[in-house]
Amino acid sequence: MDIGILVAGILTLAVFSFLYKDNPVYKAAESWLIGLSVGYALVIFWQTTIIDLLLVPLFSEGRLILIIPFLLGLMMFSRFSKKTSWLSRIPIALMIGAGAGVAIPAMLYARTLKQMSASVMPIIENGSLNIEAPVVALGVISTLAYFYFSREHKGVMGSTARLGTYFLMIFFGATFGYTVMSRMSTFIGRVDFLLTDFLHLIK
Amino acid sequence: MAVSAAASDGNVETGSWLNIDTLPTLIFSLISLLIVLYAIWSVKSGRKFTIREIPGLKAVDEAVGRATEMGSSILYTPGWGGDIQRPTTIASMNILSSVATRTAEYDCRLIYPTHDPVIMAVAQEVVKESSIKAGHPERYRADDIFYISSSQFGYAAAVDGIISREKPASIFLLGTFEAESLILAETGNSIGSIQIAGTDSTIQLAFFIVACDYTLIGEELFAASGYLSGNESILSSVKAQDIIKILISLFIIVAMIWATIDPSSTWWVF
Amino acid sequence: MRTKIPLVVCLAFGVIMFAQYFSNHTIARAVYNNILEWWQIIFAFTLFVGVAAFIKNNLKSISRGKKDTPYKIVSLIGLALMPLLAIIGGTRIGSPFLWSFENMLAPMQATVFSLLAFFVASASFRGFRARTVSATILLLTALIVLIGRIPLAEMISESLPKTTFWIQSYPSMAARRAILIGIGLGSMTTALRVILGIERTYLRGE
Amino acid sequence: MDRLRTRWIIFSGLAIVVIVSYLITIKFKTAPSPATLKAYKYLDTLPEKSVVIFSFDHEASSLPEIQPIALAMLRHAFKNDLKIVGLSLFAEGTAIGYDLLSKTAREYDRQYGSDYIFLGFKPQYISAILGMGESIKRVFPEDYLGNMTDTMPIMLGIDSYDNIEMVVSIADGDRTVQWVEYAGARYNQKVMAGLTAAMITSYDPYLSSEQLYAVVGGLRGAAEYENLLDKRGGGSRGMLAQSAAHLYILALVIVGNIIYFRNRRRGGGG
Repeated sequence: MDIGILVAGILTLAVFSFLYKDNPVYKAAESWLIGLSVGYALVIFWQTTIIDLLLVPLFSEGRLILIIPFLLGLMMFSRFSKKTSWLSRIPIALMIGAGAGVAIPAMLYARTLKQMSASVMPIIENGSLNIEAPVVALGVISTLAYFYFSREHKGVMGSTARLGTYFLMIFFGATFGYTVMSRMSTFIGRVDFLLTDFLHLIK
Repeated sequence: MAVSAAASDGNVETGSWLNIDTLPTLIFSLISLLIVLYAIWSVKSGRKFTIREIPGLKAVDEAVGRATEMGSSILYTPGWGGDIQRPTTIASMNILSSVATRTAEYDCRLIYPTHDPVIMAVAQEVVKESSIKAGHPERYRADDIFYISSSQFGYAAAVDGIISREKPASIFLLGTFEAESLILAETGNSIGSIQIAGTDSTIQLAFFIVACDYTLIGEELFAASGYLSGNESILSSVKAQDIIKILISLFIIVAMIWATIDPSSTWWVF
Repeated sequence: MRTKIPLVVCLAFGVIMFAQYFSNHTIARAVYNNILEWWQIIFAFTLFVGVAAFIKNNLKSISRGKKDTPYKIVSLIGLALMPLLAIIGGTRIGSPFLWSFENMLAPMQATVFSLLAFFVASASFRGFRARTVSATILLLTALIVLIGRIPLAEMISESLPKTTFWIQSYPSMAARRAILIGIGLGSMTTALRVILGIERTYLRGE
Repeated sequence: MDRLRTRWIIFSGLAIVVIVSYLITIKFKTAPSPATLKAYKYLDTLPEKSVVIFSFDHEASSLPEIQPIALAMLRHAFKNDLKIVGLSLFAEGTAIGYDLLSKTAREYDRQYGSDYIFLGFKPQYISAILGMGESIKRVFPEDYLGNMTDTMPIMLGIDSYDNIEMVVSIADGDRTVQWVEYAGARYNQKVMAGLTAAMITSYDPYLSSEQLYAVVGGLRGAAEYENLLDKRGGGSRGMLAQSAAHLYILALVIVGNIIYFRNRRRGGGG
């Protein structure tokens, strides 16, 4: 048997042993997983970011401006000392500020404007009733009413918001159903690996 | 660095300063920003905004009280998915601040495991401040707020271990969650903790609603952070969001009637 | 100074990144691309800080000689192994680094992930109760989707899969859309407060 | 103890149901969902030699579910003699993507460099997506195997989205959203997705607003696609197990509710 499949199979079974109960074999596999995953991320980031985006352009292409993010990055390490730790706020501030600045128009366009106009459909189309149009509009508006915080949910507002919760529950139910589907598929995929590649029970 | 512009208007060399395609977004952004600024300004000049009751929030006191009575602890997790710049993480920190004030008052142990060293540092500071505010700085335990691992399932497995060993009476799951949500909520459920969850991750919400006692849905998390902290700038933002929501609803209604009367029109498409 | 500099940095980069969205100009694009690169570089450093904290924590508990010391050692070996393999054999096709990824890391992650199937099962048994009207709607929708998306559904009735798609494409989509709008607005106002320096949570923690 | 025992029973039940049903071979007819059909028809009617980007935007953990979808779509593309540019915006998807691509290419006897190419991974996904709108070769000067991209025959006529008919994002998270929001909104690039089932409802609004062209979702979507292609694969093979698992969950919910209502009636009566 291919040694890779053997290793993968044993590790797979080790992880599944958790289902019986927490045990040393699982714990060892879990620690191994944590270690490997951190190490993997380290290598990938070193290669694709520090080498490709920082060291190569800075030293072989002479893009001196990259000294700025380099220094900012190093400032992150000031966290390990009480005296200098405030310095790490500067790179964090840059990331947060830039992230917030990008987010405002992007969020408003894709999540709000676009979704708002997509909710508009004619109620009567070519002489026949388009039932989906009021369903979608009602769904969007009543769910927005549920997320309306400035007033108590009483009266008209209350019943609209209640309708909104029903729409929400339909969404959560559908999502739950699909997620169950997804998780089962993942498990089936692992069963496939165990039965086909590892144990050769299926051709 | 040479970056050429994707100029749609023929000005290939430099591109135009204003990209005309983004004009609707610009106008909408400016309107929204003005509404938010107006709300913040009017709070500054003394207007009071109130927020409707949010069911999950009443349970916060109950959760802390129960843990204290049972001589047990509280576990608070911001989830694995977020970093410090996410709005949800910021909202979660604001809620942590008021939960920590109460745990300090009642002398209840608060355990806060995280996947991100920066979140850990900020959370330590938030809890410390809250203990001081509650008049019990000595009840702050820095060791209870710690970094575990950045690996998703490593984090989930470790928090699971803590839940089954410490058996916290109440568990707060507030922040950005991904697939680890169900692992945590199910384990919490199996030891019978009161669980209060809240996230903007829509997929995980479905699981929280099934497995937890109270769930803050999406935007409720933001509003809750304003409600609990009484922070007026948050309250005013919530108010501003409400105003925009009314505008959006009106827009949809008007455009829909328009579309029905005049099917050839498309002014609502951006 | 300790708060002022970060606030100014945050404001400046926030405004620049906001404004660039609306521009096609070469300079705007160049500024944007540069800042994205900086962001990426700084982010990589925060990961290194995380790894340093990880090593520190593990060494600390090893030195205390707690019960779980062997596991911590396993983690640290795993952490050291990947960079070591990368240094020795590179990371391209056929390297030991990639072999470890494909035969150890990937299958373990996939398996931990597939444990969720079991948690889903026990959550369905324990948590899925028709307590209220809302809970009943949730439950029924979930069941319709569960049945509607398996081949059996078509055998029972043609309309079952159709109902599933209808629910998914209209009422469910409408609610998700409203959540998106709400989160979009909430994130927008939070972002604005952050840029203006009203929201300073991130400045805590030294 | 009782709680633990119930858990074991539930767990072993699931394992047995799935394993046994996976060992049985039954062929199902799986009628395609509208979204799968749309994806299939699009790739089916593309003229030969059209260029399609396949982006592997997922982690290793969701491979079991993602792989059959990716394989079915790749087979379709290679069968119809489309040119494929592969890449990855998730580090973990890189090796997996290359593997799938080269394996499928071998099935159809397609040549690396002229019929397909794998560009590898870029971490800053937003800037990568935007950058490719201006020049793919500048974003990826080297391919995954270390060849200079501009020396590869396949890349001769390709330099930006102008030369790309479709981006197929194989994803388990929200990476496809970035394709939609940046490549789609800014460069009018058509985007479709192969998604895990869990993500399907999250993408419905984008599908309905036509920001996203089509979706092939979950193992079921893979089975539908395989059916359309008339080529059996992981999706069809898993359908019986998938159905059995769904019915098992259904049974659990029903039994759970019966127990709940019975207990409540007893408890409520006293």
